[in-house]
Amino acid sequence: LVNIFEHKQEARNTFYRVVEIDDTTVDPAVWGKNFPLQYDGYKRTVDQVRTRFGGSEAVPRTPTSADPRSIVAASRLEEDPRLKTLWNGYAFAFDFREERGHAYMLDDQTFTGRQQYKPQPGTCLHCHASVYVPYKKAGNGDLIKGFETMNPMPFFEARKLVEHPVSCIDCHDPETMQLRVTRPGFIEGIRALKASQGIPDYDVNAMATRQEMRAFVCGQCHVEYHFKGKEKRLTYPWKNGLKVEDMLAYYDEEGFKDWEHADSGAPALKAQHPEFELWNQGIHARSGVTCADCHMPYQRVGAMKISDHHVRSPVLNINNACQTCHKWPEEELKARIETIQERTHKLRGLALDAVIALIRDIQAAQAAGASAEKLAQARDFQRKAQFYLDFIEAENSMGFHAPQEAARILAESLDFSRKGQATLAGQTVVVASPPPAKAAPAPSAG
Amino acid sequence: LVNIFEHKQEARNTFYRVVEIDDTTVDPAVWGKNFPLQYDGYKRTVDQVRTRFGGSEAVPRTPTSADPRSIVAASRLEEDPRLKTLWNGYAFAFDFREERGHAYMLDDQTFTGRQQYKPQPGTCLHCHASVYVPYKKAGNGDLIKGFETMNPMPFFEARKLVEHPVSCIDCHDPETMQLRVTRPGFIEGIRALKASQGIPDYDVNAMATRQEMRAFVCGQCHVEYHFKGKEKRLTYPWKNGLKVEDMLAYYDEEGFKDWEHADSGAPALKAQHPEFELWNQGIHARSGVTCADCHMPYQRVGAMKISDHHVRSPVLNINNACQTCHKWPEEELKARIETIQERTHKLRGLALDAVIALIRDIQAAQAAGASAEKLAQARDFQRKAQFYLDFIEAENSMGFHAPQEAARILAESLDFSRKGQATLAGQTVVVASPPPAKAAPAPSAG
Amino acid sequence: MRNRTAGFIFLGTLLGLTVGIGLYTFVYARGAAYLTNDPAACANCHVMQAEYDGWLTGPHRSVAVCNDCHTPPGFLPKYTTKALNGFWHSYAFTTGDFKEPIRIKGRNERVTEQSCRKCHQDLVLAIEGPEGPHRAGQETSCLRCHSDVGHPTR
Ligand code: HEC
Ligand code: HEC
Ligand code: HEC
Ligand code: HEC
Ligand code: HEC
Ligand code: HEC
Ligand code: HEC
Ligand code: HEC
Ligand code: HEC
Ligand code: HEC
Ligand code: HEC
Ligand code: HEC
Ligand code: HEC
Ligand code: HEC
Ligand SMILES: [Ca+2]
Ligand SMILES: [Ca+2]
Repeated sequence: LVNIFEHKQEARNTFYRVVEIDDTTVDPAVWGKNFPLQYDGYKRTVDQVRTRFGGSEAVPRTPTSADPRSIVAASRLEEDPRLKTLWNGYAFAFDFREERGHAYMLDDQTFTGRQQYKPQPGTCLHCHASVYVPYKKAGNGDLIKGFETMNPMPFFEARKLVEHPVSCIDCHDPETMQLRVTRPGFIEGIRALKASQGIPDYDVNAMATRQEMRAFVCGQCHVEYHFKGKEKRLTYPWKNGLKVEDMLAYYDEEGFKDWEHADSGAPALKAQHPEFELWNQGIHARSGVTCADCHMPYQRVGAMKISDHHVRSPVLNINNACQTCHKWPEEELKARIETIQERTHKLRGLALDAVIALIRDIQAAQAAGASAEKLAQARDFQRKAQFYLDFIEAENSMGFHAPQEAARILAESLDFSRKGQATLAGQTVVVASPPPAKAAPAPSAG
Repeated sequence: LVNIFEHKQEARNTFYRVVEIDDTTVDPAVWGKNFPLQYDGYKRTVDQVRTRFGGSEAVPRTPTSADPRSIVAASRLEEDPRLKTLWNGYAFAFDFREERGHAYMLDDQTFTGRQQYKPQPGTCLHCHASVYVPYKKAGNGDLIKGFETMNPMPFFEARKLVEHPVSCIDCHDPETMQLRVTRPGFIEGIRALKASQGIPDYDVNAMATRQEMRAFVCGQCHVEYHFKGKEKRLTYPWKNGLKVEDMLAYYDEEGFKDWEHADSGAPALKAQHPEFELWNQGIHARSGVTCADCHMPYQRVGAMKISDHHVRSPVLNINNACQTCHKWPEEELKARIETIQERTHKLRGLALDAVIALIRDIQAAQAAGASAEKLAQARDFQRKAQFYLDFIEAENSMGFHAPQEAARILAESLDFSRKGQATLAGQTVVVASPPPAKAAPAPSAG
Repeated sequence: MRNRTAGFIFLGTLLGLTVGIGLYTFVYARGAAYLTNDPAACANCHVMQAEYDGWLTGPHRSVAVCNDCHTPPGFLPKYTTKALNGFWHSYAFTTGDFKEPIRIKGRNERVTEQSCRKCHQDLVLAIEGPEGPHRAGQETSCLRCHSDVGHPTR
């Protein structure tokens, strides 16, 4: 009886507002006074636990004055040194690590080796800090203006304007606690995407369903992007659609390259964390299953059920993340995930080998004085093969978010590498119209 | 009103036996007296309806004395002439058609152009006729003996011993109507497979579950096979497992080839209809969903639920085939199937182009007098690339039975073709240990 | 005029037939089962057997009968729903004119969604918010994740 009574109290208390929060309250600890259960989960994103292909392990290091972190995530470059060749000439070949929980986002960005490699712009902060209030301040109340002001600033100058990693205010309306999108990059990106689908003037916060919002708040950051023009405007390449070929077409139209490959001279592209885009091609997205369903599943706490704000790998939480919808044993679900991931991982290795083979062949062809035209063709194949490969390599679910699509993309990457090599060798690239079959000599059983 | 009354009656009548059937009753019309509903469905396998990638269309032709059929299914060779190059020198390059309903199996085998191309053995009948009773007769009551007797016979001689396409007795025990496996090829194949998994002396009819039987009865025929040795013993290459690489390993160990490729001289393999094997790698198989669930779904006839014996493409029957498990609208389910199939189809095209490019390059290298060693290497890559491609090309669901696995296999096929071409050109095939990254010249944004 | 009369006669006959068929079933097939709370009564119609079997294996077996989830609270709404469903299902059953597999839809789906909240309001208060959804049509669908609580099938 006492129990029941307590439960009812708890239920009421959930929405008992201890402190006032408004559209300028950045500090999650303040929000946490009103919503202690969610705040508890949120704080636990400091945990580091490794899964077969995800999570993260805590790697100790000796702090230096340039990088005071005593614990980092494992280096992906040491794990697979082929990546250094893949990205040669670009900051990523210098430092690139497994990503870890949200709690680390601001520090990991500030202290990554990539910062020392080359000065970065303020744009970076869009996805690594609670920028909503700082943007508004910098724009005198206008979010987009503030975004435009902070983008071209040098990183370390802009860095002074922010204090917290992603915080409650970045995903929630402080009045109603409803989900909302606060990131200009997403607001503009999804508007361009919808326009291409015949929906003009899409306003995400007014027009998205609650269900869509459960993916859009994550799509604010877990997406492919580039910095457009001198203004370094953060832009999501979605004008033609969300598939890998749509984005490549966008970059081709823009004549954009991330860098020139140090070995081959190819105008290369680097994809980054296209989770939102890949998920969109999968069966879960088609079935209305969102990021929050798996990465922030409902969790029972006493008499309440809340969203688990300990955002993490679902492999560490299969029970809540998967079993409500899939009544298979945990072991079986884990095996399903890993079967998908292992297939993807195998193809990733093959596609990586192939791009590197192409890079080496372009190098050799350069040295041997191949024609500029031939080299240009081969470099374009490298650009394509590399972007496709990186699209899955940089995506963090190792194919799980859309298994067949991931394999499809890697297969096409392999095909581009093949075509690049064949072009250099003057071999058959495509058989446009197949020659008539010869009369066959020795018949045999069929 | 009559209807309800009938409903109550029907429920009682289900197993009312009008005639006696025993282990020698081949004619399905006789079984049909006891089970008219199943027989009605069975007879409807004469229907020809096309789907995007399956079913079949009725193509009229002028009957000849060699081939009296007035209607056939569409030629796959005319649809995609690249296949003629792929199979050059083999019977399949001569005649290969879309498959159609069970009613046609005996005629289509008897009159296929492949029969004129080269005399075929009696083994063929294993999967195209009701051979259970004929085998027993030929073996004096011993099924396996009869199988061994009929295999090496010339086809047209053995043909005289059979009368019907697959019939009730091939899948059912006449006493209990329980499912049973009657095909020596499957009995021996699954025994070899189980042995490799540490289960000795597997007896399928005694040890399989009912659920497994709902796939095994189809796996009697919808599988990859070869004729082993002079005895032309039908053998399923499952000794190492059911994955494409396991089967290739088997053929390599056996030193088996289907034929020598007419253009390139490669020791080529031709995969045929590995539906059972591919399905085994998919999520449906993992979830215990069998062939019969989708191709013979339960169907309400009055008050009864029976298995729809009109075996056909589930795309023509989404309602019963899919919606029992998936609560999505029919159009959505159709779109899901086609999304999977279109991805597969695209990769199939790329992989086909690639193998043909390799074949052309081997031809050219032969003409240019390349070394025997180089040619042997390239031909082995062709053998691999071609078997992998054909594994999906010959499988009849266009990837649906295991979407990611199908894409994985096609990706590996592309990789083999690439390696074959690169080998011929003396290019980089694999980068065993990646060279240390050079110090990079021009840093750029990251 | 004649046409109209014929039309009325036709409609009248149709209505008569419809009601007649409905009533026939109600009596013969013990459609009155609809008026009780006994789950076994629903299964009296064999097309409800699968749901009944599922319910027997489900977590609600001991706490909720069919009507707890498939009829709205309150005497009048409850019996209006029952009358509507009872009549049309009897009609559908007799004529055989319904699509299988049977799917919950429209009004009945909303009724069921409401029934979850009826019993579990306390538990889901946090995810729903104390005042419910903030915009019309923005409520959480329980069935999206829990569609099989009534009738686990797989
Ligand atoms: C159906 C479940 C599901 C959905 C929906 C889903 N994910 Fe995932 N996600 C997973 C699984 C499973 C993994 C693999 C985790 C691992 O390997 O440990 C993963 C991995 C990730 C990772 C890497 C996690 C790590 O531990 O390193 C990120 C980041 C991620 N997902 C973000 C997203 C985003 C953003 C969305 C929506 C756009 C999304 N996910 C949708 C299940 C899901
Ligand atoms: C403001 C940007 C931002 C938003 C919004 C955001 N993320 Fe992240 N997320 C990041 C960054 C940055 C990291 C990497 C942090 C690091 O490695 O230091 C990350 C890491 C992760 C990881 C990896 C954890 C691990 O253990 O490897 C997961 C999973 C994840 N996010 C899921 C989500 C989901 C689900 C949502 C929406 C509910 C979301 N994120 C919203 C920026 C964001
Ligand atoms: C569009 C959003 C977005 C922008 C802009 C962005 N990041 Fe990130 N960043 C993420 C997400 C999401 C992750 C976690 C997923 C991952 O690591 O792939 C992440 C992870 C990281 C990590 C940890 C993993 C690693 O790569 O070592 C570092 C460091 C990092 N970002 C640095 C930067 C820098 C520097 C910039 C600016 C040049 C930047 N980020 C711009 C979204 C963004
Ligand atoms: C990366 C995005 C993100 C951040 C950051 C975030 N939340 Fe949430 N939160 C969500 C999502 C997604 C939901 C589910 C909302 C829904 O379905 O309507 C949610 C739901 C909630 C709810 C409603 C009840 C529930 O648990 O479902 C509360 C209260 C809440 N969050 C509080 C907080 C607090 C406090 C913080 C900061 C400590 C915070 N959130 C940070 C994404 C976020
Ligand atoms: C809210 C419901 C929901 C959640 C949560 C969910 N799934 Fe699913 N899952 C689905 C649906 C719906 C499908 C599509 C098949 C269908 O229609 O039944 C699906 C399909 C799948 C498939 C086959 C498709 C593919 O991509 O290979 C796998 C594997 C899978 N889920 C695993 C998982 C795992 C692992 C998790 C947890 C990390 C998870 N699911 C979480 C609903 C869900
Ligand atoms: C989950 C459902 C499902 C299962 C289980 C399944 N199939 Fe299929 N099958 C399909 C679909 C869908 C297609 C594509 C039909 C089309 O393209 O018209 C297909 C295609 C086929 C085709 C070609 C049909 C045609 O119309 O040309 C054959 C033959 C086939 N399957 C046999 C099998 C066998 C044998 C098994 C078991 C080993 C099996 N299937 C298991 C759904 C299934
Ligand atoms: C005795 C051998 C045999 C058995 C057993 C068998 N099949 Fe077939 N099946 C065939 C042959 C041969 C064909 C092609 C007939 C033709 O094209 O003339 C075929 C064709 C099909 C087709 C293609 C129909 C179309 O319209 O294209 C489907 C689907 C199919 N079978 C499914 C099954 C399923 C499901 C089972 C088990 C319940 C099964 N088969 C059992 C030999 C068999
Ligand atoms: C292991 C079982 C099996 C054996 C042995 C077998 N078939 Fe088939 N056959 C099938 C199945 C299953 C199909 C339907 C699927 C397909 O066409 O891919 C089929 C389809 C066919 C078709 C129609 C489609 C086409 O290829 O044009 C012909 C003709 C045919 N077989 C001829 C033969 C001949 C000739 C032999 C002997 C050399 C033979 N079959 C041996 C199982 C078998
Ligand atoms: C290619 C295989 C195959 C052939 C040929 C076949 N059946 Fe079946 N039959 C099945 C399968 C599979 C089931 C489902 C059995 C189960 O689940 O136990 C079935 C079930 C049945 C049942 C049990 C009731 C039902 O419908 O589920 C009857 C009766 C039956 N078949 C009669 C026949 C008759 C009569 C014929 C010949 C006209 C025939 N079958 C030919 C595969 C076949
Ligand atoms: C007897 C149950 C059953 C039947 C019948 C069935 N499915 Fe499924 N299907 C499943 C299960 C179980 C999964 C795996 C996901 C899960 O665990 O919920 C699945 C997964 C899927 C997926 C995602 C996995 C993938 O391979 O991409 C698709 C798409 C799908 N089914 C389509 C279909 C279609 C189309 C049909 C009819 C031709 C069908 N299913 C028939 C039970 C079934
Ligand atoms: C705990 C709640 C609950 C109980 C008790 C319950 N049901 Fe349901 N029922 C549901 C839900 C939820 C659905 C919708 C399933 C879905 O969307 O997949 C449903 C759907 C149905 C359907 C439509 C079939 C379908 O899958 O959409 C029928 C028929 C049905 N129920 C009959 C019954 C009968 C008869 C009983 C009593 C034996 C019963 N229900 C008890 C919750 C319940
Ligand atoms: C007279 C036979 C019969 C009886 C008794 C019966 N049902 Fe049904 N029920 C049906 C038929 C037929 C349908 C399919 C109607 C359709 O789809 O148009 C159905 C459909 C349903 C649906 C899905 C309806 C929809 O359209 O959303 C539910 C829920 C349901 N029944 C619940 C029940 C419950 C609860 C009981 C007992 C109180 C019950 N049924 C008793 C015959 C019956
Ligand atoms: C008549 C009241 C009642 C209705 C209506 C009802 N429930 Fe329940 N439900 C309960 C009770 C009581 C329990 C606890 C049963 C137990 O623990 O055995 C329960 C248990 C549950 C559980 C946990 C079951 C498990 O697997 O352990 C879930 C999930 C649930 N309900 C969801 C729903 C949903 C969704 C609906 C609407 C479709 C619904 N309930 C309708 C009373 C109800
Ligand atoms: C996005 C998926 C999702 C949605 C939507 C959802 N739930 Fe749940 N629900 C869950 C998960 C996951 C759990 C398990 C939590 C746990 O055990 O920690 C759960 C648990 C429950 C339980 C408690 C089960 C127990 O163990 O006691 C009930 C009752 C319940 N949900 C009812 C509802 C109702 C009512 C709704 C609609 C208002 C709803 N759910 C909407 C995912 C969902
Ligand atoms: Ca990680
Ligand atoms: Ca066909």
